[in-house]
Amino acid sequence: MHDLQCESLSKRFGAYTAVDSVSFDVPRGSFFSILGPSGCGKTTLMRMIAGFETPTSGDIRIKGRSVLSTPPNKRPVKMVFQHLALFPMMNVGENIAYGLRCRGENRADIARKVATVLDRVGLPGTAEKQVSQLSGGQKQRIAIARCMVLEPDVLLLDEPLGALDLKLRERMKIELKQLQHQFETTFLYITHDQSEALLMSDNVAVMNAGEFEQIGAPQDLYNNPKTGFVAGFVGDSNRWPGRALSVSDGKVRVAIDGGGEAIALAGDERIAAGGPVELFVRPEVISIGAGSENTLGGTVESLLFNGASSRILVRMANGHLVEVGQAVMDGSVSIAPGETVEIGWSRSHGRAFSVAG
Amino acid sequence: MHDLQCESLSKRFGAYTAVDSVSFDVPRGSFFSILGPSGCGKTTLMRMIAGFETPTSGDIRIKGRSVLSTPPNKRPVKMVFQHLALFPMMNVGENIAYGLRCRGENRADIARKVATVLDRVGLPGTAEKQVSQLSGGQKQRIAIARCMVLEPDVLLLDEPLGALDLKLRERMKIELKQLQHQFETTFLYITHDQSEALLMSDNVAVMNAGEFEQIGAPQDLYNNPKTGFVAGFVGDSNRWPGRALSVSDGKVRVAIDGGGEAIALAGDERIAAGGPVELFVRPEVISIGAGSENTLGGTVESLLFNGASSRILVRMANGHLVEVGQAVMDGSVSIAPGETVEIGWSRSHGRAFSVAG
Amino acid sequence: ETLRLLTWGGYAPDNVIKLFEEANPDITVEVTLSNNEEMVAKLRATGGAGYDLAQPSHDRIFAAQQEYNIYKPLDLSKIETANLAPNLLDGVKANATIDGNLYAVPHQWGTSGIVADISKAPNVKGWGDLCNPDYKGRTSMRLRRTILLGTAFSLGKDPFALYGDKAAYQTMLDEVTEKLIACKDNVKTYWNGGDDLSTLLLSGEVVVSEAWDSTAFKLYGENKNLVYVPPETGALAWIDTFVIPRKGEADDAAYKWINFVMKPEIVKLMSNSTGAIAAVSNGIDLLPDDKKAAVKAAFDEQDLANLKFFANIPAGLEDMEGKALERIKAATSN
Amino acid sequence: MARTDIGKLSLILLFAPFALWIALLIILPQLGIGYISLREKVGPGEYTFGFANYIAFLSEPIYWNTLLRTAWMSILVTAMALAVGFPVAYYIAKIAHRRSRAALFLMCLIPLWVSDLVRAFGWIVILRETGLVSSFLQKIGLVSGPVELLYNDATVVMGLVYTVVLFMIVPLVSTLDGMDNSLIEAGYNLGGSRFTVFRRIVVPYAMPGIVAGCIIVFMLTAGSYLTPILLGGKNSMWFTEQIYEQFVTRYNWESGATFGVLLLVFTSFVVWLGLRLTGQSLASTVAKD
Amino acid sequence: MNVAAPQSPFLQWLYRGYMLAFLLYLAAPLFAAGMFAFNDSMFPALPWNGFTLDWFFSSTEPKIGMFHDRRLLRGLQNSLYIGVIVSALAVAAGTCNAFLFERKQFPAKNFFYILMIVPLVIPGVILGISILVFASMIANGLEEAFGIEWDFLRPGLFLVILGQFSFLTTITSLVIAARLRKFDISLEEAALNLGATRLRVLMTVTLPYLMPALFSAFVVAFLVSFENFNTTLMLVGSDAPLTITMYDRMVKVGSTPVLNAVSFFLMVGSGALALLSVVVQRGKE
Ligand SMILES: Nc1ncnc2c1ncn2[C@@H]1O[C@H](COP(=O)(O)OP(=O)(O)OP(=O)(O)O)[C@@H](O)[C@H]1O
Ligand SMILES: Nc1ncnc2c1ncn2[C@@H]1O[C@H](COP(=O)(O)OP(=O)(O)OP(=O)(O)O)[C@@H](O)[C@H]1O
Ligand SMILES: NCCCCNCCCN
Ligand SMILES: [Mg+2]
Ligand SMILES: [Mg+2]
Repeated sequence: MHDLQCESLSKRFGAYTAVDSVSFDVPRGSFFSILGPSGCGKTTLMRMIAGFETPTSGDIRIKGRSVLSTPPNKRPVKMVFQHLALFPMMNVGENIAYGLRCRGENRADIARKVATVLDRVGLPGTAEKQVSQLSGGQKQRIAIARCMVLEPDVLLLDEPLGALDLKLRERMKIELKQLQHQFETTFLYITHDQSEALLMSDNVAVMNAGEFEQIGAPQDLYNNPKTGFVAGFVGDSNRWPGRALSVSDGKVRVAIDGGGEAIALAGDERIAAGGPVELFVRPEVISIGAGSENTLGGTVESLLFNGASSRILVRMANGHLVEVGQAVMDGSVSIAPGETVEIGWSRSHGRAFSVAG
Repeated sequence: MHDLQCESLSKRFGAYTAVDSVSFDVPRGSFFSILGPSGCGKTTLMRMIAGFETPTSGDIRIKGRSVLSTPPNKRPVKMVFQHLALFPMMNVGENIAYGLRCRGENRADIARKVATVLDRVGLPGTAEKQVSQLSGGQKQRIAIARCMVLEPDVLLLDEPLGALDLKLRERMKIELKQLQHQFETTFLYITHDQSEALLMSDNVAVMNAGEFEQIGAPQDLYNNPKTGFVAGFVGDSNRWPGRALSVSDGKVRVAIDGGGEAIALAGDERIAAGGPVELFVRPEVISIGAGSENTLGGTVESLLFNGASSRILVRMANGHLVEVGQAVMDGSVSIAPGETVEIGWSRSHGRAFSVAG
Repeated sequence: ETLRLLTWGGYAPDNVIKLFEEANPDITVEVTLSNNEEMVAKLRATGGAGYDLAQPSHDRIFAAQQEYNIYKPLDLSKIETANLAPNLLDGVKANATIDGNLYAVPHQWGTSGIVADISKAPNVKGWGDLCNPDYKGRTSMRLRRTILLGTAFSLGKDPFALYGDKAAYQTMLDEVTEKLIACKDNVKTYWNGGDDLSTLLLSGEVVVSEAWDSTAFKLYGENKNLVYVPPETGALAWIDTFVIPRKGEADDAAYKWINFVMKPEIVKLMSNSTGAIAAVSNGIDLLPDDKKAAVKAAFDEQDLANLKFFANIPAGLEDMEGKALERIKAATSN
Repeated sequence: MARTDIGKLSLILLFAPFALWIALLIILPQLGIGYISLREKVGPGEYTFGFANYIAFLSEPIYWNTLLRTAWMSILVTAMALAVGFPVAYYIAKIAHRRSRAALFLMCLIPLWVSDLVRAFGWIVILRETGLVSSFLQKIGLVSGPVELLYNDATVVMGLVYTVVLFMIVPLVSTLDGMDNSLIEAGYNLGGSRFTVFRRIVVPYAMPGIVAGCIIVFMLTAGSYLTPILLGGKNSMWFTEQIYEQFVTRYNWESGATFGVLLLVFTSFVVWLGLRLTGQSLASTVAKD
Repeated sequence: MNVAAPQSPFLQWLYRGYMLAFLLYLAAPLFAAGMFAFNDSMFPALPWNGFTLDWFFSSTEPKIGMFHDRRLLRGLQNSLYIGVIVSALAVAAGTCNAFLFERKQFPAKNFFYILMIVPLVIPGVILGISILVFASMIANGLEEAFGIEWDFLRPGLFLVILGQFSFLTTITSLVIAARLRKFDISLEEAALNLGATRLRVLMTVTLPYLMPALFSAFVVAFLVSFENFNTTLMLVGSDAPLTITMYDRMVKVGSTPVLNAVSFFLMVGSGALALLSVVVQRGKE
């Protein structure tokens, strides 16, 4: 059973297509993310679901029923806004009670429900507080509580962590996921931060220029990207332009622009010998020293120490800069800038995608 | 030869000590960072060097000469401000020329120098642009160019990446380092983001509550923290309170609060048997499965997939939550939430510090 | 019912209003203070609406009515004309009758002349003394048409005689203008109303000034050195009248007011407030004692005989005078 | 579909009051005085159309002298208000401590809420020959007799500066308040002297506020009535007074309207020129917050 | 260290001295005008004849205190009446304008925006005369053509209200628009999303948010209306507001200290009102 279904949903602003024939289904109770760069149409998509934009074409169904003709204040989807949009002139309790009051529920019920939901988000007894007295993380939770008290079929979240600072964001990622578990409600989550999407979601849709490139579980996207865009956007990756020399058995032999050759998995069907391709290799699969299957030579340009995610920057003979992930640089491996090195990786760790044009 | 030397520098605001007897030397041409949490006194320290605050005591020497009595507009240190402080009413060229004009250089020289420095920061031909037309990263580079054109002995940078968005910040980190190489000028860099400090610096001073906790190369701080504060602040770390059972040979046996025991390196000299300690273990050194030296039992609470930096959250029998760094979660290791597991790490990877009180 | 009065400062004292309202409990009186120019301008702007009774001087009725049609013909039968001084009534009738309709009746009269502090300026005689260098920086005047006329007389002209001859009038005005511009240095400031004038004189800042005799009589009560001097060429006499604006809405109340303030006991109160002489037969006798004394001190028989009543201004001349005044005002001096 | 209809309807509903206000109370009345100003009086109640009123204005030096005098004194007052107000605004926005800042600002605003009349009246009480200053000077023996401080141009300028300086300070404070101190610090850090920083950073930054303040102050001054009349005495012909005289004393609406049009056109021209010279626009200065 | 401040103690001292002198300059005429309200004399001038409250409370001639002076009280009443009506209208229109310019898109918006600001830079006298002339043209036209008499188009309260409204609306529009601009539109969307109707959103979210601005716009409009002279002067009929009454009194009757008493009363009143508006504005932010 699907809580939310979108079918060939499109939205055009004048000549500009912000959302281009997007279809997806979100199963009941799951955490679904839409991940894409800024301006790709995520917010527009969400606003159509919430009813703030009218789709140019396509259909939106909630629990199987089309909501296209339902005005925004009648739709059973609630939304957590990017900057939360808590009402500053109401206290916490009033904020949460707002939706219930609009429904005309009686005072006693409202008070009870408010208390319950505050309990569930871990902020019991804060009903009388002013919004401005809350910390960023607490506001976040109140914004969610304000929606959840209405027991929506789907909760929409538009980059809700965008405004928080780094440390808090890390913590809230984990907390959000826990809240979703607790409420067992369907979450539709928008973000441009791949780590948020990967960390929390059951399924992620990667969006680019109004279209969905791929939908899948986080591991799926990370390990089996279906397009160059996904390979580049989800997780760090080295990316080299080149040309397919030969294709066979799902493997491509790629001549890297500037020199050097490598064998990689063929990311898509359109790859043909002689055609332009892009080769993606993640830093963490590259190691110093000749690889069993792919090897390239270069010079160490600098060492970027960053604890567990340190990198070695190697300028390859072909001119490209390669990030090599070297888990620990505790001095046990001694590499100095200027040294000539070889780097290598296995063929199943590289992936080539055809380039249009 | 040191470009910048501070000696027992202190600054008191009324009864409050913002900077407390700080001493350090920055060698010529090096990249020196000061890393510390918000409010620890970093900006105050930098403002003293720039001449905007008068030290309560101590001395500041640039190229060996004390600058205490030099007014701010005569000091050979230039500063990149947190929000850049580009002059909005001047275009890019005028911004850069400002300092040269103040010096009274002639027009031709100024024009030449502005063009050169714009070239060097990779923005040739932008002199006529308005500041507001630049992107965040370009503004950043103009702010640096505006200082570098004056060929300062030391360039001060106060969290210059703080205002940029995530992706841009990543890119600028690498770029900043390259610019410093190019200009071969001494950089004094302030940040509260440990990854910035680690990635770019030759030396980092970790600052806390007005004092320097430790000065050292990035690897040093990461691998051999001298205080609990440094261990916790530099890089991710699990942190458990406990009690020292016995100390010998630089090793401590720690009883973790709530249950369990572990052996770790003694981080400081003050550790004594029976005294309270904190045990620090980095996620990436913990693995699933009993360790050779330290082992604890627990239940998998959730899997946080995030590509190369994925984590497994394990709730230990003693109630603490442990982050376990598991490099790749590509399905090859099959662990599901709810499973009972053992986790382990080697004794040289844990570090215990005494706790005051 | 409300009676909206458009009148001069002091012409509707509170005690009179109170008595009137006691006598006519259904009427409330509302007062707007004004002067000749403003009264006409206001009524012109409103087309004669907004007020129920106004009090311009007798020379401001004819042209204004002819050009702007802002007054209503009066019904003399509703006014107790027996109370009025016949000579003044006739004078006003002569001035304010158009097409057989009478538009005004007299209320009070007085003169414009000079007031002087005799302790400091004992020898003041006429309009010319305002420009006397002996009193440099210590004289004042009101920059309105009165001073033009006064100065003309002092220069030996008779402006009223030139009313028929625009060109000659202009020549005379030019001469007067020149004289007054030259005189500007001598003048401390131009006063605007009774208040200015009083403060200037009482404070001693000014020792010789053009003045309304009514104000001067009030000042005499405060300081016996401040004496009204009818100019040797004759004081300029004005009669402030009653007119009913064309769209007045309380004619009955207006007539009631006119009759009320002409009652002898009220005249006394009124004259006490204004200092002017009521247009009733024994007007001077009804002045309060101090003012009566002031009048006696100021006028002798000859002065009274020498009074120059303002004549109706023919259309067009007023513009010429206005320009002359502007010129004087705009001229610079030190 | 229905939503766009609602949008259109609400646009019309919101636009209607605006249109009525601007059309009925601003544009049509201005056209009205424009129309009246083109009317020539040929006799009692008889009119033709033409530029006679404008020609009369041009051919009569006292009229355009008054206009020029008004304009020039207004510019002087504007400049002085800027000179007097800038340090005050700068102090409030940049130097005073957080807490005293609000109090200072409030203190500066209090005279704003008292009518022109009361303020002018206050000055009269202080400056007249028998006023406070004169008495004081006599008491301390600095002068032998009373001194008259009213009725001269200097007093008019002083009084006008008094009535308008707050309109200079308010926009200045709000722009200077928006200036980050780090701009000044950067100015020094890059080698600027106190003067350089002021001239090249503070002043250009405050420019929108300066221009906004100057426009408002200039317009207020040129359009003021009470202060020049009450403090100015015999020499103080002010153009608004001229207009008032035409309307009220001379019953000459035609030339009053002409003067009105001329005042509006002339002051607008000065403002336009000021905007041109400083490269600002009305919307970016006066209308800002 | 505040780099914006002068660094040498001498200059700092000098600057403070300047500020003090400036504040004295601001206070002087107000102080003088207020002070003589308590002088037991017939003239608002020295010498000081002792303290009295007669100019406020006395009911006997010659010192009629302001609270017994019918005309002043009537002027005060007119001022209040005009002020309240015109402020309410200006706030209402200003609110519409704020929504129009902050929320709606329409052709030539910039042009209309400039038009909205223009009344602020038209001298008050000109607004007064132009409205007077325009209203008279209509009134005369109606009278001549149809014999209809619309007396409210003649000088009087109605025209005074229109005249003040014509420029106060710009002020209120700017004040309200400034606050509306800071309003996060997603608050409205959030309310809508939580199930509120449009009207309810307006009443429970948008207007409460605007409240401080509406309030201070009202106070500002009221105070400006209260002290307005130039525009009102040209439009006033028989119901004169207090400033006009005072002016008439000053130039046509004589300034007894009762005018100082009124001034003092006004200063205290408007000072309190201004303070109140600041406090309200603060409290809500
Ligand atoms: N009302 C509108 N009129 C015209 N274009 C619009 C409108 N709303 C959005 N767009 C355009 O549609 C595109 C998608 O916008 P949208 O806000 O959905 O992006 P987004 O993916 O949410 O980006 P971000 O991550 O920055 O929030 C953008 O190019 C935007 O400029
Ligand atoms: N002028 C001042 N007067 C009083 N206290 C001050 C002053 N300037 C700074 N402080 C205090 O000194 C401490 C250190 O401030 P500082 O700005 O140096 O911190 P920081 O390390 O730069 O923090 P952040 O990372 O947030 O910029 C803070 O507690 C601050 O409140
Ligand atoms: N030019 C005519 C003057 C009329 C004066 N009336 C004066 C009344 C003074 N209280
Ligand atoms: Mg978005
Ligand atoms: Mg800082």
